[in-house]
Amino acid sequence: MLDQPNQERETYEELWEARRAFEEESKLLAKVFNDPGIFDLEVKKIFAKSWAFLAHESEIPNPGDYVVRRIVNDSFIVSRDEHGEIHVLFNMCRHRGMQVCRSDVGNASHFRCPYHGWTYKNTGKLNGVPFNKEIFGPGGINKEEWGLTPAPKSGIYEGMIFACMDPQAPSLEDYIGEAGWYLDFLLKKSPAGMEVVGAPQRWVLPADWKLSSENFFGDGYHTQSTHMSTISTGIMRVKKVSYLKDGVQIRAGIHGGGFMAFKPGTYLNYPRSIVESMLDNLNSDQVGLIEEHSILPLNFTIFPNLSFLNSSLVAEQGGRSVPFLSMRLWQPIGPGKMEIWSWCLVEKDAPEEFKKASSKAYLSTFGTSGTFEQDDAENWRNVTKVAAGEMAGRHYLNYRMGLDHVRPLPDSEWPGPGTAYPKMYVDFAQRLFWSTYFDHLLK
Amino acid sequence: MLDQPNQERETYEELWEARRAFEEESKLLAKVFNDPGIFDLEVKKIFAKSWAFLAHESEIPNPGDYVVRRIVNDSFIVSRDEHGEIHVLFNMCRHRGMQVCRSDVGNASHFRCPYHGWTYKNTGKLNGVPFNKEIFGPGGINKEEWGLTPAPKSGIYEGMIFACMDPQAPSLEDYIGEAGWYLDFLLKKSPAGMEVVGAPQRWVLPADWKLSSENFFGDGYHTQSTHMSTISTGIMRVKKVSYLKDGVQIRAGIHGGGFMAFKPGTYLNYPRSIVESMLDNLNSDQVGLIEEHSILPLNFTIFPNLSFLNSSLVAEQGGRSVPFLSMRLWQPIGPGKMEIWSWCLVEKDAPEEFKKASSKAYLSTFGTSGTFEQDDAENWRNVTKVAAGEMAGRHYLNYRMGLDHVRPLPDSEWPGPGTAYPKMYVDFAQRLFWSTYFDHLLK
Amino acid sequence: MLDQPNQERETYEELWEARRAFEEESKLLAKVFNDPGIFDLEVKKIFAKSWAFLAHESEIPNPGDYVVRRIVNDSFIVSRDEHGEIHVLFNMCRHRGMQVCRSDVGNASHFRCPYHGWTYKNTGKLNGVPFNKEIFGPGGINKEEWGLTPAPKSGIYEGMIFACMDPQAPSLEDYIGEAGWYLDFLLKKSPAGMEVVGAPQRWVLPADWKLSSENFFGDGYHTQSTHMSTISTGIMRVKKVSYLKDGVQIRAGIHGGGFMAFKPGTYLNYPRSIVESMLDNLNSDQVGLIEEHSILPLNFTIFPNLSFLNSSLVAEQGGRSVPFLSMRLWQPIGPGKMEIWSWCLVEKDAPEEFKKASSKAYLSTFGTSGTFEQDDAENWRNVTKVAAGEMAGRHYLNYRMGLDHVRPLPDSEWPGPGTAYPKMYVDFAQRLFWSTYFDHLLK
Amino acid sequence: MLETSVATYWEIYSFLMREAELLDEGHHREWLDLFTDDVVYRMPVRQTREKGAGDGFVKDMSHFEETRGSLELRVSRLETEYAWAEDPPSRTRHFVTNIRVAPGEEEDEVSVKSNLLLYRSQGSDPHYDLLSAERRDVLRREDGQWKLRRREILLDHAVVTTHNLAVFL
Amino acid sequence: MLETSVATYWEIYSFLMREAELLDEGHHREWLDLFTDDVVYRMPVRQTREKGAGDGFVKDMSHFEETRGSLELRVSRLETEYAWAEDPPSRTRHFVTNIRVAPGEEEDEVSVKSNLLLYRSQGSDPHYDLLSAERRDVLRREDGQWKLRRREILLDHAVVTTHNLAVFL
Amino acid sequence: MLETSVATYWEIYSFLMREAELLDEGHHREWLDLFTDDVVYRMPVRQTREKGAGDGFVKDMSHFEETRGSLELRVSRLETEYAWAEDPPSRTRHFVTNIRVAPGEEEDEVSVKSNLLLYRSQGSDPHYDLLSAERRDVLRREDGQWKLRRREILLDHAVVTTHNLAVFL
Ligand code: FES
Ligand code: FES
Ligand code: FES
Ligand SMILES: [Fe+3]
Ligand SMILES: [Fe+3]
Ligand SMILES: [Fe+3]
Repeated sequence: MLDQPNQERETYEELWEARRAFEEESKLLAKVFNDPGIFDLEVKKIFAKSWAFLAHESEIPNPGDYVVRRIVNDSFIVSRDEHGEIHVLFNMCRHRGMQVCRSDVGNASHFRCPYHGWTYKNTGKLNGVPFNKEIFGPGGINKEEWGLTPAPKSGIYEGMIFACMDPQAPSLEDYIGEAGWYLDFLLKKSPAGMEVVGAPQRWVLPADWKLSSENFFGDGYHTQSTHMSTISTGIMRVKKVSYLKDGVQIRAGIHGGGFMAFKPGTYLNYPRSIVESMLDNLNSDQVGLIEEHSILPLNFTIFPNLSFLNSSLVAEQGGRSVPFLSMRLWQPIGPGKMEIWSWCLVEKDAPEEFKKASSKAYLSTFGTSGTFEQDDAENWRNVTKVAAGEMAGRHYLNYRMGLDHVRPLPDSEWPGPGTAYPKMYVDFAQRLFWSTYFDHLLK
Repeated sequence: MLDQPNQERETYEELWEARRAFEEESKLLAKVFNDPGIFDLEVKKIFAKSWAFLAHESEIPNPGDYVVRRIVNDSFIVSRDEHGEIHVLFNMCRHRGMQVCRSDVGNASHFRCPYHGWTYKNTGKLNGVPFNKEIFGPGGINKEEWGLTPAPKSGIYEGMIFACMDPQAPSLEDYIGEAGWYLDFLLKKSPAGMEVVGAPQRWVLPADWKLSSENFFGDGYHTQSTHMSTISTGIMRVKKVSYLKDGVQIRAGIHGGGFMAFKPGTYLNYPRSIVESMLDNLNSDQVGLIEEHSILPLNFTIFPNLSFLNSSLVAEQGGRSVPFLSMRLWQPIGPGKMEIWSWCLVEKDAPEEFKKASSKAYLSTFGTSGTFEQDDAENWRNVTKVAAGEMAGRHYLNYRMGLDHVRPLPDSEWPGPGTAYPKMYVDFAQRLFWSTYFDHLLK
Repeated sequence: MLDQPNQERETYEELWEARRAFEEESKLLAKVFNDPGIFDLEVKKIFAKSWAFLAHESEIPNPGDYVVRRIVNDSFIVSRDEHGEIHVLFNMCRHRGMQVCRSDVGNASHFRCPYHGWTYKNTGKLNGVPFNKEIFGPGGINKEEWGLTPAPKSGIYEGMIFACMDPQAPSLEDYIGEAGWYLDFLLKKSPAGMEVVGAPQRWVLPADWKLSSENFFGDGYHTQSTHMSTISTGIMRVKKVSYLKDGVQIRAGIHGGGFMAFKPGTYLNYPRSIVESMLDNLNSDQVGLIEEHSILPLNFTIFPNLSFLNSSLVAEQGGRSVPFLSMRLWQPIGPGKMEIWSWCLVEKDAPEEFKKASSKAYLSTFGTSGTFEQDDAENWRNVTKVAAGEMAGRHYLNYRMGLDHVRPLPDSEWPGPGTAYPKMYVDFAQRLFWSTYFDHLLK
Repeated sequence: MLETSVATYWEIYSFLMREAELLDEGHHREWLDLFTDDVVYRMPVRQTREKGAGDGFVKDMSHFEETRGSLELRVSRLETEYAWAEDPPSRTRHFVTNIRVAPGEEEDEVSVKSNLLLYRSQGSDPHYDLLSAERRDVLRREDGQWKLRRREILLDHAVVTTHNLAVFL
Repeated sequence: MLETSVATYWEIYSFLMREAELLDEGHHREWLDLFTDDVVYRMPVRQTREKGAGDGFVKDMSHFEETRGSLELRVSRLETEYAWAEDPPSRTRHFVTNIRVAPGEEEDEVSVKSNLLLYRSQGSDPHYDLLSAERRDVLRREDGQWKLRRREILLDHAVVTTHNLAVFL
Repeated sequence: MLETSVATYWEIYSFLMREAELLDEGHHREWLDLFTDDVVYRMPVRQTREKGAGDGFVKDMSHFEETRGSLELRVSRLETEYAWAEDPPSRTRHFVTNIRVAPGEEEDEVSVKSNLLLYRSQGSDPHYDLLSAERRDVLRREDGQWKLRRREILLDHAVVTTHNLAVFL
């Protein structure tokens, strides 16, 4: 009976072999996109270990403001206390486990648990316990000990609030690492910083989170086919379908992204005030890329599942391109299933009409109803569907683009950290994603 | 590869540690409320081993009457034969496994299986086999051998029909044990016994069965917060929100419950006839509690998931409190999901108008649309939801109420069996529930 | 901790014991009809190893025609190339795994993958790779190597296109083996061969695939009860409810079926032209059975889940019986759940009005709305439901019909291959199904 | 339906549309104003029974068995700040179709049947509940206004498929 | 819709409401009385096809392809005590909306489109099925009575998502 | 509803029925013709909030925030052969119920509320999506024709439960 089945052992051995095949032969086992056993491992080995984005500071601007966010299945309250300090609190009562806060957003100095009425300050401190002395004895309960549990780790990077469930994890700064230099382009076009427009769009997509993450790591190649309709209808104003071919692909630590060229002087049609503050606010190396090479980051992804998109697109028949920045979280909710959270961000000090136009450009092209997002999602949900069977356990995908003939830019030609490749139609960033993925899963 | 994952081993080890933490530190691992692996164990180690309530005799008063009931996923026919004897039969045809009876309730002397037409008496005896000799040979099939399978064990306690899937289980009487003395208050207010009003209400709740069971074991504390709305609107007629604080909590064998005080002489507003038969029918110790201490059992739970509630509440704006008895089964149907079955019982010989008023008081406050039940359910489904993630695997809940300063009543002060505590805002009964739970799971 | 649970080991041991009980005591453990662990094994040990029916040649008559079909969760394109040759291609792009073809049926010389625009010939050959040289270097990708993956094995039997995911599997001819002699009756009534009428009906049934397979292996016995309504209303024109009792049951290799008698000279009311071609086209042994014994195959099943039904039934109040042939695939889609695909086939050269009448007779009695199918499905979904619990793990079903008193026909009395039994109310064919089933599962 | 005039139908239609709107917008107090003082509002428990044994509705037990007084008490509770089960509130949508109007037993009454599909979602997970029922109403004209005199909600379920009936149908 | 008068619409509406009620109450025999003798009642099989290739309805295979005679035979079967699949019966609710009435091809006919959402539950587990379809009917006036002359049920599914079509749409 | 005449109601009903039909049949271009040039078409994002904090609709972010120009651009895209997400197309069914018509703010306008249940299936797996919403429309009469001047789609979901909004509500 030695040959008796053991699904977990099989999954594990398959993953070891899949990693070898990827590292040695640059081919990826399709099964990773839809397998319950692998999903369970991802939750434990990746999402319980990595820094996860929760909210942007501008979503809770005032004392008492809070939002409730998730890491996979874990609910956290992200609150701003009366002193303006931000707290990330596991949203489960310490008494009998009731979900303390059941709304997505609001303003409260205290949270009252409905079950037995315990109240907590928005700092998490246990504040009130009905009949405390009568139930716990003369001394009452030790309120210091029984406050809401803070996230094992939390931190803020450029207004972005993150948490991590692994107490041993590196600091947020170290985690972002070299990616920071590139995020600057997205988040520091103005010294005033960014703000979220309204609230995130949220929707459910029956697709694996890794498909969207790797796409936003570096899949410039898909635009000439997946997004053909946006080119032919002038939503994306470009001369040729291969407009992204000659971008730059980036590997920075365990994160990755890409640069796209813009028509010199146009700066994606950003308003003059933003262009000025951008050139002013970024360092000389960064400005060098903009001014001398007319390129700006188009896409960037912080491992595992937080992506950025900074593009300039047309929302109105015959209108002009308007730039926007979208931040999206590919929140897994089950094998082959995710809940997408997509935010639109604008510079706090941008002109009001620009903010409106920018968010309109965003929602027309990305997000729930976006003309780009629709076709991306169509790919991702169908890859996921066809990866569910037996054949996917033997089917290997091709990750060799650029491998044999594209070389990284020498440091002399690239001022930024990490590694830059003078093409966008390559797999270097995606390969980084998968190497990192296997490292985590099989650690 | 020794570190390869083994979910079942992990679950098992987590449970051993959870038990230790509970017994030694009085804290409960939140994860037990929503975990597929733990749920599978519960089905095998608890529900396949314990006595399960199926139906009340009064639901099948006449020869031929039957109801179809379940223990988790197992369907049983509970029938009364022509001699008035009750049978509990696994509802699967012995031939090819068809569900013999597909309705919830009815009257039949025989059950005919649609697939091949075998017929069984309502005693389970195989009665007819079409073409018997032609298919099984001259002798035909041995009908004695091939009747419907009776539940491994079944029994009746005070009109309540139970079954158990473990042939080694103790007798029903031994299983109820000391709890019987307390059930008397609920079921023997009249020598005529109880009857079910109409039929049970049934609904699906995405919550773990243990939350409701432990709540009905002894959570008097939640009433001052969860049910505040019923106090403020006079559905519960009390002077102070802490009306339950000074009740009595009971541990009886592996079962538990609590007593609540009533205004001397009111007897929860039971009709005179019932009050008289109650004082008459119960023994002197029991009457002593009623007459000298003006207390009656409010809640009681037979492990694992059969609960009772005997309260007196207001249904009509400005109306008066009317007492009722509800019996409820917290039927698990999956991890973090249950189907609630809730019955209303009245004394067979109670005045008709009281029966009406009592069932109205019941359905206004408990059951599908009940003003109490709604808020209980809100707690339970949200605990369950927030217990689904990683954090719940490290999150411990507090079960220390009364632990340090409340002592059991000395036998001299308490006539009943088991242990009584002079408070309701304590965790002694709930602790009994959890100790029993871990004993079963890790046996 | 040696007694720690291991579900997979338990499942495996249960199956060994179940096999023993079946082989030695002719009783079947009911649990096999609804258990997630067993289902996973079936997918791996049966559906990934056996020949699976995909489509009929007549569904893709012209060059470029294709249909998309599944084996459990694996999607395959079945295409006819410009030379009329048929290809079975795994429907997943070799690049990044997109489902290449997302429609059920159509005509195309090429398939274009939307994600990055790779195109494949309908032979599977990789045809176009946008920017091939720029992404893969001067040589471009090796197109021979990166075409769509053909099914490990595929083949055509009498117009029926099969595939198998096990490269080591025997040839399709060997797999069909002795069953071929019986399929002739169904598929060769005319030298012109068969054609599908329109397209298959498809619907979802919460029932286990094995119930319908074993039923179509040989359950003649159920007709006198399950289908009583069709007898009493004259949909099935027979003198007595036991019309199938004295049929013939067949075991042929790992496949099985049964013969039913027809009124001499009526030939199920087939049109004269078909009767003639049938007598002409079949061999003398086959014709002998028809002419001398007036029997024709009613039901036949190719292991594991492809069944045939050739009956003659009434569609119109007061109308006459019209013969039809249905082919059905019991496609598993999860534990206790299947998607039924049901085709109606007619002789290519049959009179047009007969084709109409035949398909009308079919859809009135079988398929989605069929008066027979409805009651079959009712049995199967309820067996499945009641098999989900604990009791089914101890509940054994009876497979002893005919075992003690019915002997196979001597070769002298039966011209066909395999073994024939002079009764239909017996379990010999079903027993073959289950022996084969356990052989696969525990191999 | 032809037993009554289009005009009457139109009035009843308007009444039911307004009623559904009040419920979906959470105006329970105003909703009560649509009832007569002697309103009977009930939803009997249903069981699965053999075809021969009728529709399975139970005479003696209901999910709702309401008078004006008990409905008012329910609404009062919902108006407190402690009605946790409905805070955050359910998002309901009453899809009212197949309205059939016939003369009532009383001179000033009409009897109205309608089909109700109730969509309910609460909180932010993608799950939603659907309840399907036929409603049998009696409306009475009281000083020029139609009022709900009686409502019987006949669920198409044996097991209620939502976590509670804190919402009205 | 404006091609016909409100009066005609009202008659058709009443007809469809009564028809749905008969089905939901299991009065199949009376339901048959609503048909002409030459009624055509069909539900074609549907496949998923590329946009350019049309709506995917199959010419030669249907889920229903009924005449009066075959409908009567189906109803007769349902009336026996052996129609296991519908005993205990399904609980159905026909939600008929978006009724659109236009003149028919024949003088005495109207052509009617409607949307149908069919809710179905059976037995006592919480599961239910929903079928969505457009129905294209032709009604003919026969001695003062509207009768169903033709019905085409155009499902919005490629795979039928209920365990059988023992119920009518 | 009684604030407007049956006649007006009938016109609006006809308008909404035709609109739904155009959408369900994929005639997006004709659908655009039903709009005024200054149409405002929006679907605000919704969040779960405490009862006291209102209905949770977000002022500054929407799922749709359309003008005629942006709707035309969306339709143009759907008309290309590269609109992969809708090829094979979704099978949608717009169930429009609870239509309530009231006078508009402008002389030549009416304000219309309706309930919408959108059924959507795509491809051949049995899965389907349901979206539930109230629509608040303003229709304006332009040279004898009603046109859609404004539409606000108020979803009953916080999280959109379909894979994209490539379809219109
Ligand atoms: S669970 Fe929060 S107060 Fe008890
Ligand atoms: S399964 Fe019951 S008679 Fe055969
Ligand atoms: S996935 Fe098919 S072309 Fe890239
Ligand atoms: Fe994209
Ligand atoms: Fe309570
Ligand atoms: Fe059959």
